[in-house]
Amino acid sequence: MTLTATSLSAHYGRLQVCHNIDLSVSAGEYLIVLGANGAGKSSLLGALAGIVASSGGITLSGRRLDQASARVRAGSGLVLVPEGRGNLFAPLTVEENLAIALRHLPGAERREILSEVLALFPILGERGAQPAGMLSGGEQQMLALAVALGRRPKALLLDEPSQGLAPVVLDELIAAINRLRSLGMALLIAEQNVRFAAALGDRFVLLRGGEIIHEGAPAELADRRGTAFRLMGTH
Amino acid sequence: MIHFVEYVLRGALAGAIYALLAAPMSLLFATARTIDFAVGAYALIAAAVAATIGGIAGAEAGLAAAMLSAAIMSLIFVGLKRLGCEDGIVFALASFGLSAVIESFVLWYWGARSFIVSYVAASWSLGGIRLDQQGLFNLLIAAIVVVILHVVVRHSSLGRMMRASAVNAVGATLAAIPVEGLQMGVYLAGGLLAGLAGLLVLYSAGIDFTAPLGLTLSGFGAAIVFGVGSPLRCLFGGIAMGVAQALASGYLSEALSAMTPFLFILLVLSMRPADTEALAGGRP
Amino acid sequence: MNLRMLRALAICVGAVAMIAGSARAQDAPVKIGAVLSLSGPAAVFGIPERDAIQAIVAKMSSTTKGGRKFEISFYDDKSNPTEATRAVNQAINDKVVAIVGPSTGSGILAAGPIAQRLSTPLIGPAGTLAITDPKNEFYPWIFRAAPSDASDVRAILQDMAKGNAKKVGIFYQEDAYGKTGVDLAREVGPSLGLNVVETASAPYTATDLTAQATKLRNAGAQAVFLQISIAALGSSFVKAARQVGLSVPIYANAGLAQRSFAENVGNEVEGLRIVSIGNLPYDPTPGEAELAKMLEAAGKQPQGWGELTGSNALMAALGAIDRQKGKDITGASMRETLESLCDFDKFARGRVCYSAKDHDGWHEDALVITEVRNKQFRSVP
Amino acid sequence: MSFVARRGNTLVLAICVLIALPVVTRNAVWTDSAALLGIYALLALSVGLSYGQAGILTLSQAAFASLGAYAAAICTVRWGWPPLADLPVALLLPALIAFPVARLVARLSPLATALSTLAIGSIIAIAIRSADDFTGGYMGIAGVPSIGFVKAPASYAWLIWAMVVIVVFLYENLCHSAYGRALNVLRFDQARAAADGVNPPMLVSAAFAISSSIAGVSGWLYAHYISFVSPESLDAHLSISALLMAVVGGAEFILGPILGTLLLDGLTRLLPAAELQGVYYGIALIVILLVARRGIFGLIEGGLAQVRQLRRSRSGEVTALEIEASRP
Repeated sequence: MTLTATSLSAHYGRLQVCHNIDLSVSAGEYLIVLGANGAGKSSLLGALAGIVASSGGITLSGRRLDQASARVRAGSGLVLVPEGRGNLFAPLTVEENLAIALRHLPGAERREILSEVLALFPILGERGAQPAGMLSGGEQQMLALAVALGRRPKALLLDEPSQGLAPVVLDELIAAINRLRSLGMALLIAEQNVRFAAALGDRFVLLRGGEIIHEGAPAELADRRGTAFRLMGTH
Repeated sequence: MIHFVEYVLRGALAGAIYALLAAPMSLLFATARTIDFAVGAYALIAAAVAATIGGIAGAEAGLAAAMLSAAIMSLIFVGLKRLGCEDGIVFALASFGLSAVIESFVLWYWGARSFIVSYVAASWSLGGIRLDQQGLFNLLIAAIVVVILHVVVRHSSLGRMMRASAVNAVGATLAAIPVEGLQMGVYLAGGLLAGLAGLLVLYSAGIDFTAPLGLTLSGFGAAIVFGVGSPLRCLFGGIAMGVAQALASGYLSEALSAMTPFLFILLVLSMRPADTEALAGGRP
Repeated sequence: MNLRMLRALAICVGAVAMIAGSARAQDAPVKIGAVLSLSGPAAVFGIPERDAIQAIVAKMSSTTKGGRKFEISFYDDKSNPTEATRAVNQAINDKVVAIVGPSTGSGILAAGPIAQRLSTPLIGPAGTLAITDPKNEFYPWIFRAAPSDASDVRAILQDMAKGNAKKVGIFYQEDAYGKTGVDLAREVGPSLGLNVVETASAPYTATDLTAQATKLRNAGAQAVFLQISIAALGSSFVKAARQVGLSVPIYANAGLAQRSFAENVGNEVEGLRIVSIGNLPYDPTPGEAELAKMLEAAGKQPQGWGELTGSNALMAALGAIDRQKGKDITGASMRETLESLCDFDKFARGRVCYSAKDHDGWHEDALVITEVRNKQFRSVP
Repeated sequence: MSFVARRGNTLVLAICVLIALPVVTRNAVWTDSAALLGIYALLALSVGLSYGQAGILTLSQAAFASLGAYAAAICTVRWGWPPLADLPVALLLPALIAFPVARLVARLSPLATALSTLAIGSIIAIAIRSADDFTGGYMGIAGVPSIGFVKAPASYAWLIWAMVVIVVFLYENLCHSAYGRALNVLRFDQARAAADGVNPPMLVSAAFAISSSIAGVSGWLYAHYISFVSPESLDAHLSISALLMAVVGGAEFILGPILGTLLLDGLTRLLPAAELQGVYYGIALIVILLVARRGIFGLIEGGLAQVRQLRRSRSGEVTALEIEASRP
């Protein structure tokens, strides 16, 4: 297993928002965390990435990370793309955003990853000198992914990548994320868009009130009267 | 005409100090979206220590004292951040507090005396206008500092990280940028630059315990007037304010000349389009 | 209920104190307040004033020459008129019979009505003309403890008139002190054959005065008069004058007669003339030397004339106390005594007599013209 | 009932004043402090309205106050107007200057706004001290008469605090009016406010003008109470203090600035004065900011919210909004 969480809880001050979550994602696997607004998805991802206080165990490729700071986790390959493309720096250009993501690498490797990333998201090559904030929502999401890939993640955490995107752009994004399968990393996607989740995931877990209440396969999501929908309660 | 040119030149030289005080403000704003209102106090403590010890050792000790003061501010900054403060205005107000502490400490330790160093600089004649080497030296230092800062902020990896930390601290942490360390470093660098400005003021004029607020506000004006984001604009802002002031003291009545820097600021700000930069604090 | 009990207690204590007080009126120390600028820009004067008062009180062991015990308490007016009123209020509430201070003219003008309402005289070590303007409703309650700005300006311009200069340029700092001086010089100058051709000013924190010096040079000034109390500004102007080639004699009003100016500015101030209230640090009269010794005994280095004006105010108050031997002293009795006080013990030079018509007391004979030589102010005979 | 609920701040303040002032006015020094504190509280309230509600980070309030003070002094001393006749001038003059200035700065960032209000404040101060014959120049104007029937310091303390209560009452009404609600929307979402048909620059400018009038009143009271005004009386340092008072108490809360005034001024009273005063004051300020970043009222509100939340989280119902609110 690449990424495992055991009995993980997330806290804001004295307030606990995720309770004793166990999950694991293996290399190359796409796991969707489904849940309504406020179910605790972002908190769970934040706890894994180290930007939300947590208790419980986290390991990445066998290495324990639960005591490590957010920076160390990012450096070890546990990379989060926060909600609203929160890993981008809007006033900085596309090139500068990528340069920050790749800055720790030696020159040759940097060029290699850059060409790899640009091959995956060709649009970014055309937008190089534009400030990231000026890109369209879809392009920004591509850039956010590209920036995250620059760290050569072993496990990638995507928080609501579909947020604010038009359906047509969504299809492009699904295609782009599916292209990442060749990189063989563990992918954890928090979503409330069921269509998006059904199209991407190998497996899903359902979160409500900060607890996992259901696990299943994407096929289950095709049935609008199925357990998953009933449990989510909103759609 | 020759008089006009002379006023412009003298004003430009005087503006160098403002630029040097504005540079740390701009740098801090580029990194942490806040302003350090204690820069005038760093300048004062540097000058006080330098004047007391004297010589090169004094200058070094002065810079160290300024950096030590700035280090205290950086600790206050980190303390506020750790306690969950994100409002740039609160950091700025806390720096007012530190400025009061330093000013008062200087008054207590050294008394109400002025800090003056006797130092005779050679002067050069430029088309009949005599200019002190000290003044030209001030301008040179300001220009060098500002150009270095500009290159660092705009074109280096460090500068990219600094700007990234300012606009999106969470994103910067996720990108493994040492945000807090970087911001503390910028506070320290600000202390160094303000200390340098204090030494130049000491050698070219003299300074006393009442100076901090005035120096801070001059630097603040120079930093903001042409847009706070870039150190290069500080140099232009400082020089423009110096020139406006010199011309006003040369040609206008005392009342009008005292108003000039402020009228100039209002004029420039009123001509500026609405701010597009995401600025400190925002509305509370 | 608690409050009522407290009040009853307070009344009892007060009554006992009053009885004890009247029985031993002669033994209880007379209280004097000192409201001085211990912070803010006027601390340049306020701190030496306090130092001198402390040194004298220590030397006299809180007993007047006439053997009366006294007690002095200090309040900070923060160089601000509002704070001056609060401090004066507090001092009078603490039962002082006279107040030394406030340090600044505007502080005295703001506190004047309180002094009048609560019948406690202010002895102000400030030169501001308006404080002893008979038109003030509170005029009877204000006494000056230093020569007025008019005396200072007249003295230094008279010295200037001895030279060859006819066209005078003035540089002043942008505050009450600076502006008063320039107005007085414009008024007094012509009668001495001096014509003010140009004036220039700067705020306290100006870091470069070359533009101002250039302006005076361009106007063809043959002598320059400085009305400044911030030594750093003086140093800055002198350097600027040298730089722009304004090489004319420079005269300065008393504000600049500070040790840190003489000792730290280089050769360019050699020969600069400053009017000063006494010459405590360098050429003291025997009285001034005595004060200087007291200051040194208290671990303070004499800075200039602030110590003298502070001592003037204190000594006037002590003089008035000694004139009321065996009597109960109140604010009103202090005022009455001060109004006829003449030739009391003091350290400064000059003859001092207050009267109902003259609340200024100190005049031009308290002043001395000095010249900067070898980093010292030497008195000009 | 709703009247009471919507005037809560006014009631609380009025009750506090009615309880405190009779005790305070027994002592001459406390009476004097109470009067001055009321004047400063008005100044801090004006900052609360302009910064806390309209978002204008202002460094010019003392200058507006000195306009009010000089209006009082010139009308009564120079022109011999009867007392109270000068009040409208003290109210209108600052507003007439503040309104166009706000039109100019409302679209700028908070820092640029701070700088431009600082500039305006300085220009007003220089204009006042330069108009020798009219304003008395640096010497100022002494002998400003009392406001007719109000003479003793205790009556002033009552008058001044009555004024504070009135201002708080009007401020509270403003907050509950359509105008106040629009201002509130504007604070969080400019675009939405514009979409609602609000004219943001107009709205903000009006708020700034009102706040400058409040400052003008405080200056008017100052001149009549102290009987003397000079350029040093209400200087730029006071503008900064007023901002600090508002922020320390909680600028966005109606009573915040008043609490901040009592706290900061109380501190300067209690701390030993002299050269080291600034050291104590500065440290106290930093500590207060560290403990209460949104002011004392913000601290209290945050504490209450946390208690409520904790109670609910135990019973298991936590809304997304609350999680959002509790994020650092």
